[in-house]
Amino acid sequence: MDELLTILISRINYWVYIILMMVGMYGIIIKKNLMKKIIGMSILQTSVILFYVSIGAKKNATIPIIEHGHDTGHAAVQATHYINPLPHVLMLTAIVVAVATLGVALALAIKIYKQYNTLEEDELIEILKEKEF
Amino acid sequence: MNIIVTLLLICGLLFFTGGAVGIIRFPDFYSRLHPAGKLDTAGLTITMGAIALYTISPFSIEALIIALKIILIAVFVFITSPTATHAIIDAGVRAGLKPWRKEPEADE
Amino acid sequence: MIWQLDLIILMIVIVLGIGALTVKDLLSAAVLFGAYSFMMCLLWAIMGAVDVAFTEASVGAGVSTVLFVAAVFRTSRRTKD
Amino acid sequence: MKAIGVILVGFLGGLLIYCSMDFPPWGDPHSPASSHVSPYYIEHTLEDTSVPNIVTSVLADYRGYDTMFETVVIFTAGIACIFLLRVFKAVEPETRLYRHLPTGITLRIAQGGKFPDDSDQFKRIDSDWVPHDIILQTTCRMIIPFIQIFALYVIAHGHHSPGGGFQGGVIFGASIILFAIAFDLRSAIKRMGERLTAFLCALGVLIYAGVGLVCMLYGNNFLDYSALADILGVDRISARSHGILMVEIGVGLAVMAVMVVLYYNLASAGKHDEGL
Repeated sequence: MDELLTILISRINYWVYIILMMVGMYGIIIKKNLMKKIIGMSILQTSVILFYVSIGAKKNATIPIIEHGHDTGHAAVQATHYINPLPHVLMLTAIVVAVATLGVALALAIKIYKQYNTLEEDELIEILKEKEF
Repeated sequence: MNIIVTLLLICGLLFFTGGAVGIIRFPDFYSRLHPAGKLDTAGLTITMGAIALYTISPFSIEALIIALKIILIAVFVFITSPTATHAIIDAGVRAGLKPWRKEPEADE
Repeated sequence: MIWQLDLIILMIVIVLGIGALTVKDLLSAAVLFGAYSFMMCLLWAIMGAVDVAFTEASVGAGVSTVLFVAAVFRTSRRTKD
Repeated sequence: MKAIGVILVGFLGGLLIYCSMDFPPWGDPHSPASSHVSPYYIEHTLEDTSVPNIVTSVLADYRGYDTMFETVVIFTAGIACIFLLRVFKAVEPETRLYRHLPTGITLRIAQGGKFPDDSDQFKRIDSDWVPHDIILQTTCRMIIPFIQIFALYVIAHGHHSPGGGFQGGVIFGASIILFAIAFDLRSAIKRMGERLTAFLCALGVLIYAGVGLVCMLYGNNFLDYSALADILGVDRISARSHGILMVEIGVGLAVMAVMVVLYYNLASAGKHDEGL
């Protein structure tokens, strides 16, 4: 039982990010509505970010802000006492870029709705086929 | 001091529980927002007061500053939460939701 | 890094993500996606990534929900699936 | 189609779960991701840049090149949104709603009628959704200055606490979006116009690249802020800390302006007259 619990604790984050990634991919592939596809894309993005942040986590470590006083100077900083900051940096910029690309995706959706008056993928394909012939 | 803090925390959590039960149990939109607006604000104010009290219990200037920041959170929520509830109810009125009556057909 | 709390929030995140994809109303989907982002922010705060959590709280739960609601307001709430 | 999708998703998920068995356990301090370059950052940030928040120092100093081009990506997204949606020729709506302020009467003027000018007598209101809520507006008037001060604090105090240019810029943009929601889009545009936002987008990126260029003019590498020591009159380590602050201000300006541009264009579908 204890071994099972250790395996569960050490792997659960990776499994959850896989489940979330599959949920997002299901939304992108199968849902017909463009807005739902955009939501699925955002879920996939957050799952990747969750993966990156969880590989940087360390046991018995604190947040990556070094404690220091003005008079004590800085004692030797141990790398194992602080969480790995590198994934945080990469993902911090990724989140803000994600919202910018989300804005562009929503702008495209609004443009499509103005042009064809629908957001459903199958109706859009019908309209485009009729135009072609 | 610890006893007072614990009592305040329990009191605040009681308010939160009441709010949650009220949101589930009340029959319609308007009466559901009533516990959400009032009890959550009261519970949060009391809980934040308890945490501020716990922070300054060994008194020092830094602890006082941290406690003031916690009080600021309470003040901010005290202003914004009723406003948000008001805005939601206003949207409900404009969308044409009818308040719940005991016999809906009787007064038609 | 309290793993019990982590597990509970992970469950809530999965439920909210599936809910945001399956609900029939696009406005509800936008609001559920906002709640999903906020739970994600809590998860990162537990893992110690305070900067990422702060960014997600302001970007994911704040601005992107507003953008979704604005886009739904300019298009339609109707969806077939 | 649906069956193929479910099978594909299930197969890929099973494959990934099988592969996840090879990962190091969660929270292992000696995993490969945290054993090569990140110990250097953690141990040397205080003596190199005197910034205690490691995330800020890595973001703006050690990996400043990366962040600069992320800012350029955000800027490009804002410009792309303008090009996609903005309608420059004025399309008159069929009807407009005006409120006569002394009496509180709402007038509906059909197309072809004479539209009154905005004055203290008549005020134009939205036709889809009419925000005239005095409680909401008073609260927003009270709250918004504090939100903006908090955003500036987040940008300036990012060296010692969580925060920085991205977060502060987004919070500042969100305060302007809150103003546009609580009042209406036209009064927000009157205060922060389209030209100003486009200018600030470009200015933010320009500040970032300009700081790097000034460093290069003084004979150092691009974005090596220790060259600023002569201009600022401090030692080389503090100069790097101040250089990080300048760069963060540029990032904050660009992000704030792009958020506002995205909201203006999405909420009015590019017409900039009636918003959410």
